[in-house]
Amino acid sequence: MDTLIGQGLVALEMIVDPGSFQRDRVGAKEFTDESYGPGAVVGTATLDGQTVTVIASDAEAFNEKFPVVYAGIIGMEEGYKMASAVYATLAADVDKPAAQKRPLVLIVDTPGNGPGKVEEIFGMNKATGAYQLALAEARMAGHPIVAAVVGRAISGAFLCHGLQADRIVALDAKFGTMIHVMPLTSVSRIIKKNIEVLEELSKSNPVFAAGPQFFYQLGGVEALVPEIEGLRGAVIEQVAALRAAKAKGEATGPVGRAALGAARGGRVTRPQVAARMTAEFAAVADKYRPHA
Amino acid sequence: MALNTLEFDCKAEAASVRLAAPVHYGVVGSGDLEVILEPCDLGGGVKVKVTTPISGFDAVWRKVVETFVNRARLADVAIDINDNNASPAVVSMRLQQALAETAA
Amino acid sequence: MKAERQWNTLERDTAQRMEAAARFIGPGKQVKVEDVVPLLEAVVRPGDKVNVEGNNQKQADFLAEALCKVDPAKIHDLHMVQSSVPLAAHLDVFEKGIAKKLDFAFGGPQSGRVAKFIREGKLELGAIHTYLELFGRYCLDLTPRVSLICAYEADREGNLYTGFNTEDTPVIVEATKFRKGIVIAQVNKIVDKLPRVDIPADWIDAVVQSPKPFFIEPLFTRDPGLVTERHILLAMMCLKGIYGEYGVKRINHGIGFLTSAIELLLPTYGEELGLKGKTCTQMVLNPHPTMIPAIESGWVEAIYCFGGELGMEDYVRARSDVFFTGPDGSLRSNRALAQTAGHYALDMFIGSTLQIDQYGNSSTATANRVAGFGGAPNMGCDAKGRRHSTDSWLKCGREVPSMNELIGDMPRGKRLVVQGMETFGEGRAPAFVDRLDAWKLAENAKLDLPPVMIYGDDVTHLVTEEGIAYLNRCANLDTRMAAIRAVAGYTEIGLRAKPEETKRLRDDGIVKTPEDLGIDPDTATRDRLAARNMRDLVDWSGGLYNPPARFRNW
Amino acid sequence: MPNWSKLQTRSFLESSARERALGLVDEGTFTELAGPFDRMSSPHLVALGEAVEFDDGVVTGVGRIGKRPVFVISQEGRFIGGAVGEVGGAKMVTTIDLAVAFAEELRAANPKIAADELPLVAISFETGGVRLHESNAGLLAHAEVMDAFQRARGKVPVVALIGSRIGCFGGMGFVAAATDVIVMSEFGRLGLTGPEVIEEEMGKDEFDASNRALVYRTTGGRHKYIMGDCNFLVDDRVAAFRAQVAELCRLPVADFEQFRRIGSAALVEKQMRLVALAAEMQPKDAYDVWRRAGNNDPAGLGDAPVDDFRKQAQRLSV
Repeated sequence: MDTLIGQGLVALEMIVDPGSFQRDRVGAKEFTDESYGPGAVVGTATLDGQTVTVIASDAEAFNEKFPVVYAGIIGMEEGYKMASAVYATLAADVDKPAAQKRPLVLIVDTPGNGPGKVEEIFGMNKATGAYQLALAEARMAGHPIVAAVVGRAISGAFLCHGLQADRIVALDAKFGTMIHVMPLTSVSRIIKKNIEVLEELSKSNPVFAAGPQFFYQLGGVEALVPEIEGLRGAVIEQVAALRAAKAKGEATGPVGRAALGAARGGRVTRPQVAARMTAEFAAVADKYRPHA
Repeated sequence: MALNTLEFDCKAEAASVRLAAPVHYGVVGSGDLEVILEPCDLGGGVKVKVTTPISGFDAVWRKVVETFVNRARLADVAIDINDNNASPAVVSMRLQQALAETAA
Repeated sequence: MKAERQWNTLERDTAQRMEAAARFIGPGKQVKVEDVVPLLEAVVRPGDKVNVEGNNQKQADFLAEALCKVDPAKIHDLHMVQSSVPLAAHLDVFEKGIAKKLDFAFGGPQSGRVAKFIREGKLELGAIHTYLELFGRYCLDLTPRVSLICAYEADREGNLYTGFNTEDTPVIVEATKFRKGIVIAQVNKIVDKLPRVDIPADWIDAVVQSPKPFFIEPLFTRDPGLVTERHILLAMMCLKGIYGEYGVKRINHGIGFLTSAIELLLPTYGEELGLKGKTCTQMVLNPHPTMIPAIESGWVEAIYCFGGELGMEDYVRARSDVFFTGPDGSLRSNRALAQTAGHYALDMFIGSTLQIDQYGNSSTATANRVAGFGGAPNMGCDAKGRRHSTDSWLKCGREVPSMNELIGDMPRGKRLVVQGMETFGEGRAPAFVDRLDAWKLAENAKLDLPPVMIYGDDVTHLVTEEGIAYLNRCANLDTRMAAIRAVAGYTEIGLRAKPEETKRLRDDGIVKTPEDLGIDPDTATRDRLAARNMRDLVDWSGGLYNPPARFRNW
Repeated sequence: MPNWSKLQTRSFLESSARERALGLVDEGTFTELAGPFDRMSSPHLVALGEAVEFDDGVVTGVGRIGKRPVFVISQEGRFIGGAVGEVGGAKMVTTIDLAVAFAEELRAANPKIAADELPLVAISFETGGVRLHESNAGLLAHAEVMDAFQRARGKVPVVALIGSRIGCFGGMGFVAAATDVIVMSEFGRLGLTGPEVIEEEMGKDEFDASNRALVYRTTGGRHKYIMGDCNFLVDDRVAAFRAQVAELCRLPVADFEQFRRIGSAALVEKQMRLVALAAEMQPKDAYDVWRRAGNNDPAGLGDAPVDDFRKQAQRLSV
């Protein structure tokens, strides 16, 4: 097997305990309408014995109602369906202590969001926004969330399905794994810079080049998985590590990755900006207190 | 491909106007620029720094800024410009507007 | 006994052609869409002079495309005589070998292809004209044998309504029909009754209802949102240093953001200067949307239009004291008359240019585009045949020191011809150059003359952000060149200005900087504009102005 | 410093990011954080030889409206279309973090502190989303802002202001959707995909990007108001946006939940009903939806002065 692109469901089965995946059921919620957001696959499985919610994209599905949604694209229905699955997960464990909240596993292989007229008229931006907020809420409630990038993690689609996870692992680039906003050729065209120059520059500066290795340097993914067979292990390992990290109150998710970006030398300006602003505000904070 | 930085010093003929406080003006839109004017002890002179993606206009930059400094009779000022291909007419105008901000 | 000469060969030839075409022409002169190409093949003959109506606004686009579809084996070597060539079809006829020669006035979007075709020998250029010049030649040596025109509506007899966009139609039809030519019209709609008759049916030979309404370009709409502070500074200088200084009443505004800025400043800065009633009272102008605030504020008594402007129909109809409207209430815009007024009855023309040389000659031509002239040169010149006087015309003439060298002590006025632009244009291209690109174009496109829009001796005032050069006050070419340098800013020409020389010119009132004019550039802000966006224009018009979709940002 | 009173009368559309920030809060109260004198511009643009801005195109700071500390983020569309990179993104995130930390600190010091003495965040959006010159860093910054919003939930209200030239698109379209309240002018636009990309995807016959009237009635302030995607439609003046924020400043943070479109299971249920309507209607044009909402003359309503529009417009409910 040389790639998992377009095979999100295969990847899903590889990662969770064999035969454990129950599609369309999360906690008490059942997703009964098969035609609703067919590209969004949600359900419950076990991972190394513990119950997990799984969210993935089905590249084979085509949304009859919204023709710009196919090949794993996250459209309006898909975004809200994924968000619902997260809320159903929250509801399922609402009474459990943080340490016992079930993990969410996001299998990431999505080429984008629905770029259509109806989507704009009805506000596609809300659907993906809703999913991100739901994931952030679940993460903060204690659910460990691990995203496994197995294929395409493109721009806005990665933002909603991936980047709100506690931890992200990505399959090595040799399997065709794609993480980017835009391929470098398109970047080159739009910002009017020579492609060779950009390729050369990307060796020393990971901020605009396409590929999981560059996101790794920026702290955008926690770990690269060298072989397909290692995916399951990597996800199990991250879940375990997360339980410990969360218990200790360590930063995970986007905040954790920002720190990682600085530590790996990929995003070093970010902490400087934050430190400067924090110091500047501290100097004037009294002016903004009551009765000042 | 790196950004060009152009630095030079100049001195107004009847340098006498000093700034009370630093000022920032402008937006680096296409064909536009931003400028910071800051008081700075330079023995009555003016220090200029221009950061721009465009090269080959050094003489014009110098002429435009010198004309401004002379007209305004500026002394002891550091001028720091971020440019994005502003025409000399726009440069003159923004410098003048920045100075007017200090008076406002 | 001398041989009997036939004195009506044209008439007989026309009759023959029409006989061949008869089977395509039904009652009311109507032709079916699918019969238009065979109709053209029946009435057009190789070598004919053919006019396809179109200018920078409305276009007989359906007929232009039909002409491209005739069989070049049957119809070839046509000599196109037409105002403009903005549509691809206008040049396709040359590509296909249907047409050979072109006489025109305005290139528009196809001007690059015109230059290319000339170079490649696909197109033989007669001349580039002004509108009025070409209309004149329609009545002498370039009379069309067949004209393909456009109108809004026809009735069941073939009468035409050209209405709001009358434009070139009357002059084309008159020149063609009264020399026994053939006139074919495309109309948007065939109706029982026209709002008014603009062209009588017996001047028309065939009418076709085109599948789509004719194309029309809102060329004179400027979004106030795009007026910059630099435009405003220049506009303030113009209003104070020229409009006010000379009290100019009868004006044409060339299209551009400078003139839009002037229009939008009339109700604000113009009012502050006390110029209302003293300037801009009569204008030859398309219905510029940016004129709405000034019209609403009571500045303008009359406007005669070259053509219409999309979206201004209802507004113009509701302001019949200002615009020339028919008994039906809609505008009639006869370009030939507007150009005549523009040539003879104006006191001032103001416009912008891409390039101006050290002598003051200006051109919008670039090295590889035959852009043409349109109407600007007829307005941007002193009409030598003018014999009536106005105060501003006399004042401008009085200030010309060299007038007596030609006509002794005889008093004579001069039209104000104002060129206003920033010293650097788009992409930092200098507006002042040693040699106009027009020279390169003349070479590249094998033209007899570099296409000069306005000659230096006609320009009376030059306005840049550096100041106004009152070129009419210069005694000789040396002084003119010095005055031009003085306002050329940081261009290479401007850098040659000598400070002491510039000071002398300022002392003599030949050059005035914003400071000399009492204008603080820092006050040239967008707050001064009477309307700052398209929405404001709609509001000023009380909802009568209906901007085209591409200008609506709400 | 621009004259504050004069700023109030200015068009919001035409105001720069800094003018919007200054004009939004009370006169003389704005302190800029990481302002131009700090010269924190993007190192990535320098590497590419692109023009830089001292503030990286985002103005951040803190001011007051009445007693309430208002943390402001204001994006500058004239600088690379307001696109977000590493520095600008960090400025956004840190501003929200500072507001949340300040709220916690004030509450800890005085548990009975009045609602209108606690911080609020106002974001003036003008952006197409990720800055391609540093796209990876820009994308990651988007995720951080989203995360910061969730951390601010129930602690500090976040208000979006959209009425600038570029509108608010791309990843920042998600971000704006996730705020508590959205205030727009008729000139504002909010969405995900820009018009050119839709045209590319669907063809010019379906969506002509040069038709601005179409573009605006698909993503513009009036349309978003009818759809319920923006809560308040205000006049295009700095003072009008300020007045709306000042009004909101009187509310305790809990009251902001009522304005939200997304952010809970119940809200997602509601949005799903809206999507069902989209599927059922398959509208060719936004005006079809206006009609469905009970507006019989959408074209007339779209063209009416904004005051009349506010009075007459029927908003869609599902």
